[in-house]
Amino acid sequence: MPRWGMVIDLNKCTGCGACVVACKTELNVAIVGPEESGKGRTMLCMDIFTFYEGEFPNVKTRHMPRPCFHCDNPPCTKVCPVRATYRNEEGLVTQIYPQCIGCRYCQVACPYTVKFFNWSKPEWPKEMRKALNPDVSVRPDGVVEKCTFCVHRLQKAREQVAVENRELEEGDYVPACVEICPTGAMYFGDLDNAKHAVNKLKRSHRAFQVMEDLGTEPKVYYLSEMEIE
Amino acid sequence: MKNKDMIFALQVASITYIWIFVLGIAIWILNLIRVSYKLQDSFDASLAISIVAIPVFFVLAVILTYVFVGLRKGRKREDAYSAH
Amino acid sequence: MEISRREFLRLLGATGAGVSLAGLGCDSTWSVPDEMYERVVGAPGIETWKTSLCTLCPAGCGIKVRLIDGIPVAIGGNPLHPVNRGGVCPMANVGVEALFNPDRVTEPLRRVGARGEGKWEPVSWDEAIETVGSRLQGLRERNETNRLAFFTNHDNTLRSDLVARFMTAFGSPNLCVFGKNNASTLATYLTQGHKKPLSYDFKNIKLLINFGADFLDEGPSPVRFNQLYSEFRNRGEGRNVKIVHIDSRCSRTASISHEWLPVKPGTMAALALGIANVLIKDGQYDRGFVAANSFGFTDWKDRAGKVHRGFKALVEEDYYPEKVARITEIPARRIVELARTFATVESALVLAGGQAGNSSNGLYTLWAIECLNGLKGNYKDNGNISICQEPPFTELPEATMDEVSSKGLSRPGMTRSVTPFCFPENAVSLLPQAILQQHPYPIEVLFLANANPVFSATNQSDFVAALEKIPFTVSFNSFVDETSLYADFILPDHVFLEKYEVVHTVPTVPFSHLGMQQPVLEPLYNTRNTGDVLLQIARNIGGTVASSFPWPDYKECIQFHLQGIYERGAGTIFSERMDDAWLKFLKRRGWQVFEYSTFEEFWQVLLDNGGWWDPFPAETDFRTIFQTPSKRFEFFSQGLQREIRSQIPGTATGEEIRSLLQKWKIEARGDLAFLPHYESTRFDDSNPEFDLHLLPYNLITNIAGGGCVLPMMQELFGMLAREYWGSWIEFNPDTARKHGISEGDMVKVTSSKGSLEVKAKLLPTIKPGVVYMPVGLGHKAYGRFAKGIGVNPYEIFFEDYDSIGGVSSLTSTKVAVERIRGKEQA
Amino acid sequence: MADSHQTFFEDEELIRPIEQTGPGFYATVVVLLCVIAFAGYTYVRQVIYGLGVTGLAQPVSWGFYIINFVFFIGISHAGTLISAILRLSKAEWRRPITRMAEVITAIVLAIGGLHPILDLGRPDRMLHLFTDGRLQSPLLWDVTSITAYFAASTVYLYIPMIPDIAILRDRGIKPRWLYQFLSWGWQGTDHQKRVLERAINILMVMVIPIAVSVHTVISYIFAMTIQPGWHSTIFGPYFVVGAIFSGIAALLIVMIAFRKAFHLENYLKEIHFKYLSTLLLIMSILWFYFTFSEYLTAYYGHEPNEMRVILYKFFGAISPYFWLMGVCNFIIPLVILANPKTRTIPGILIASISVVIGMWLERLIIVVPSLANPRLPYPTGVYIPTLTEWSLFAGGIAVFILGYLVFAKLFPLISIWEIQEGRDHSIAEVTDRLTTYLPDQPLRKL
Repeated sequence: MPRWGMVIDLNKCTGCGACVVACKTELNVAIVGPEESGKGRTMLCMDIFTFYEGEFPNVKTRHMPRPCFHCDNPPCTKVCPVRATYRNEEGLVTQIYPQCIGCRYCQVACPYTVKFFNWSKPEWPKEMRKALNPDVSVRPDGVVEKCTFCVHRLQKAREQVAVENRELEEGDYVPACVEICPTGAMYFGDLDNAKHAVNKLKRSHRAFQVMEDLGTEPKVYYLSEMEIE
Repeated sequence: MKNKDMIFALQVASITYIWIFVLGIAIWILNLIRVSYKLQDSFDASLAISIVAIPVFFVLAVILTYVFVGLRKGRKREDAYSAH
Repeated sequence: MEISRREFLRLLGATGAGVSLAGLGCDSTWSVPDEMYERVVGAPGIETWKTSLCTLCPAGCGIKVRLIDGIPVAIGGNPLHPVNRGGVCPMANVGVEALFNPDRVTEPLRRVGARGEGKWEPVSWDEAIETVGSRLQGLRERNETNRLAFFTNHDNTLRSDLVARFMTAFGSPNLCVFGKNNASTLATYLTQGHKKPLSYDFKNIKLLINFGADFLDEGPSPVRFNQLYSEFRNRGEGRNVKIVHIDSRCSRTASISHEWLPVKPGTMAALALGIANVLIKDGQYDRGFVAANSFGFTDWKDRAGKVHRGFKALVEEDYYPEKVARITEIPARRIVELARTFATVESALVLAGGQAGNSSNGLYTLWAIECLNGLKGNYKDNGNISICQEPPFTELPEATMDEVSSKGLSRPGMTRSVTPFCFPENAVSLLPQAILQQHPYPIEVLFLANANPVFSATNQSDFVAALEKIPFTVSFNSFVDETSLYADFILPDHVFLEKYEVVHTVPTVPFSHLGMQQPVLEPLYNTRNTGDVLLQIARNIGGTVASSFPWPDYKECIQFHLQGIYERGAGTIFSERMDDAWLKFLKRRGWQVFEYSTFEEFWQVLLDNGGWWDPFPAETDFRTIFQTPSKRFEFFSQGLQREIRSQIPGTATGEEIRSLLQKWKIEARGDLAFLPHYESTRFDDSNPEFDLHLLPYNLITNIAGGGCVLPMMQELFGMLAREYWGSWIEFNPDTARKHGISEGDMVKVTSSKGSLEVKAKLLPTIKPGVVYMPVGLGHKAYGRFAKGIGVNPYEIFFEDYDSIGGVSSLTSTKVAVERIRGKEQA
Repeated sequence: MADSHQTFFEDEELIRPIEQTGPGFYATVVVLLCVIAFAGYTYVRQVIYGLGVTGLAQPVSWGFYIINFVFFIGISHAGTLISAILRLSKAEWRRPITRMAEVITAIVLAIGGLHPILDLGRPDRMLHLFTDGRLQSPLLWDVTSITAYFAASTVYLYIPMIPDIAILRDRGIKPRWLYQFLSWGWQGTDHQKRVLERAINILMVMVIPIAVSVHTVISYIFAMTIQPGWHSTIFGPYFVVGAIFSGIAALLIVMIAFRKAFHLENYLKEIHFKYLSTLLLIMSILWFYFTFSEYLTAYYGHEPNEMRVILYKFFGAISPYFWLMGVCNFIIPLVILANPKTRTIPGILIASISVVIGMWLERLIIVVPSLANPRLPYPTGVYIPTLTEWSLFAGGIAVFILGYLVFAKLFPLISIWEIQEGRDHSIAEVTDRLTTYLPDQPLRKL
């Protein structure tokens, strides 16, 4: 069984935000509009953190894209009362929107705050609905959602390789954020497969996970920034 | 007496209801255990919880039944309306 | 474990087709918009990909559009395109939103309400073009073709060339291109003698010093620079490029640089010269280059035998590090350190932009910075800086002109007559003045394409007045922007996914290239490509104007241009990446990588692959690079000298030059005026209570203003700042404390031009005493997603201009801030 | 009806409210129904438009509904637990107050138990809890334990009420069939008394662990996550103490209110208030002790994420509520109740109301700050409830008052037979029992 995971090289990331946008379009995440955004209900499956270290003038600004970490030991799935979120056998922490009752327990249980709630029914102007991604359903209001590692692409890739009668290879299945990243800072693949780049990268001396001490075992690794020699 | 029959029927119904309720809960919990086993989703935890929960409900139902039946049985002969 | 697809989808919640919806009996009214539902329930869509080009900003990145049943749903980068190499910016990624934006102009419109009111009635294309044509015809009949003006934004498309040709053929000198001749172009002109964009080869550099150019969020190609910056940091052990960024705000570009020097606004010239000082004192500059290929480094004698001061003497005397430190507020030690690194690294490049060029001393600043490249000799044969090479398009015959046109064209342009600046063609901002004064003649017809000065000029109210004065204005925009609100006709252009276009010669790119834009779907509405409309208008006018444009439509015009490339067989169509050595080998032997039997085949492959490029630029030498009077790199600008002399009739006396400098508000006198120097910056000093510098900055979510029609970009406008659908103002925490402002407060920002209410953000990445506002929001038009969102800082910008270049200074604004209310009540 | 027992005259006051209804009652009911109707309207609106109508947002995605859920369930500990403990410890002064306490439990539990439903984004999918529930989730523990507690406490309320229902039945009060049905033919025979006594004894032993478990499990909703400020081992007992604390306060308020309204001065005497208020004071100190150790451990550990939450509570946007909570829950009860001069009925009322408010604030302080301060650098959340939440809160309180009033109109609020039993048997019994506590007489003589 593959264990899908991501490696994000912070030395390559420029914080351009293409991943954030690609994610929102790929997953048909609602554009909530100014009023709702003002209430803090902006929906982002992929997000970018900006850290400021130090005081002026010796400030270091760091950017850090944040998908769902798809923990191997996810605190969110444990608490779901209806099995609307669970870790599947390939390690993806998935959301089943038609199953979710909207209690938001998983949302509050996630130490990384990656989940968010559809506070209202997502609306698009009539003309723009045509441009939604038909591979992913639009969520109804009242359910929790989050980054899915674009699992619908895995399904498509599976069908594709079945047609071509071959094994799933690296690059067949890549989430939208990784695909769009203009600087190639994001890698995706099977963490356990030695043929995949992520397998090697996650063992780099620069690799770290966010809040490893929580024991959630995130499957998203970061490569820390390098100093210039 | 018609009134009396109706009341008796209500009382029988309530005891039945209590048992249906308790059995319903038990079946529900067992079903959840079954599902958790099927999906390999922390079967042990579910089992542990059910071990506590199900007896509690049964004890309650038993007590209620005991009281209801006991009170009816413990009546003086005849008329329920006369003062004790 | 075998699981059916249906089960899989059910469990995963990714409802890939109608399966899960049907399977779960999920209520369609609750979950899915109707259109979506139909598509989801219906047969699986056919997925196709089409190559095209994004022209939401002038960079023109190659894109691949994903279409489902012919409807574009997503945009990704074209990996074959050598400029953006498969990357796209956030804006391009949601470009389909521009296509489906519900507030597009769907048909030609005629104004019915008052100007600026935004009331329109639909008209037919024929009628609209007829009306416009007859207006132009009227000008020609009266022999006043010069009374047509064309406002457009600078971009690198063939349409720009077409517009220029149209204006020439029609006979008007009033083609006003916003943002074309900016301060950088002029700095190139002063040092290198031409106004073409420069290309840079970053292959071998070890150090990059960036003076204020926010390349990652704006500029020639943000995607390319994001990739380049990332690559600079990841070339591998010992080969990484050290990046030093100089700006008063730690922009995103600065944040991924290795060092950030927070310079006082408007003092970058001093810093550059301070670095030069250390270089010269240490003798660490490229002596060979400076001696052989530069002019004015050392003191020199003119023909009259007068000794002029050289760059070396100036810098040595006036810009020692301690003094520069006082001016720039950067410690002398760091200046020396930076200069020493710059001196010792074998290949180091200096770039400039942004704030450096947008101040009242912008030209001198950029000039001083360019001199660092001169000192380092970055123009060597295998060198870094060169002129961008255009693709070998078919040479167009000169536009034919009859008497009317020639006469109109020979009249002076509007700007030249009013501007108080040395380089008048840049002073587009002063157009309103000329139009209002009707000096030297009134403008009767105005064409607008893309340019939106009513939003983005510091003197926007003047533009409104001017637009109200012009009797007939035609806008070619796809949306009703602030400027188009004042138009009489709107002849809507297609959105970029619906039309043919060519983008070529993106500045800074070291190889010649062109990207092909093709329609990925039939136009959604009754819109027309502006190129086609211009051709139609030209045809309607007839005569020489019509004969200058022999093409039936714009597509054929493009094909005509490309014919030359096909015939010459130069370069190659974008293709899967090939081994560089192999390409070189082929080229040396004069072989083409690909051969096409017909032009149609060439055209088809060009469309499919997205463009053409010549990976190996022609060798250039100093003769072609330096077109200055001395044919060398000029530290002392004879070009400027000549330019100034040309503005004075007869032989210029020192007195006359002095008064001219006086008029341009230049402090320097004598030789100093012709040398790069630190000209102290002018600020709005009208009110001592205005104690903070207000500076603008751009975001990648709104490159060149293109984000305002994309709701996703409006929502994520400040995604790094976590400000959505709104503007903010950035303070250093110290500055904020002094003004009693805390994070999230609403503050009133007041300048001499007006005031804005905006949310405060406290960041340690801002120099104290300076406040920054992002630009791009605060529209008063442009559809539902833009109108009334955020504030537009340009509204309160102090109006001032670069003394020589005439470019708007965006660093001269001073403001007072006042806390209105706290976060809670916000 | 004609042959009313002699005791009826003795405790006539307790039956009077059932037999006579004044206009004040109807007025109150109308007002309450209006409040409830409005709450119903806002809830329907919420169902239609989604939870967007509330002030909840990212990251504070739990607000009033969860706060009120915990709060109401906390209040519910008034009854059954207190009455069971008092019964078990054979505290004779319990007799007039046990039922009042138990009624609070039953009604408030029903209200509190429904609050998570208000909080659901998709109440239409509630059934998923039954078809696809996961017992692993603390929410399901709650569903189970609250159901158990509700069942147990209604049974525990009802069974000791049977003799009183029989009295009402015998007085022919309408609806007669109801009392006939509910009295199960009670005639006070020895067998019946034995059955009843045995059942009560089992129940009161059983109900205590259930009650404790309920609030422990509610605390587990928070404590089972690894969020700073929630992930704490003492959360179980802390919640239980808080629950009993707020429960006693609520009981005191109800007692004072009905003492006044139903003129029960003869039954609810100074001594009851004295004892209960002493208990309240003890609980207040105990609550403080728990709060203190909770915050001290977190503060002393100085774990950054914990610290951010603590600093937010101490000095951040929510700090006024935090300190108000301290004043309401500790300072005011301590000052009023520790001083015999102020420990009067109005004083006790003030202290109780302050405790109820304070405990509600405590729930707020527990729920919101941890959510408002995510570990990663998201913007700090702000939570400002909207009219929807307020009206549903008001609705919840209105349902409670209405429920209590209706109950008081149907059944005696003070257990008549227990009072009688006390009069008839207990005095002797207590004397006997007391003597067993004391050292044997002969020894003393020696």
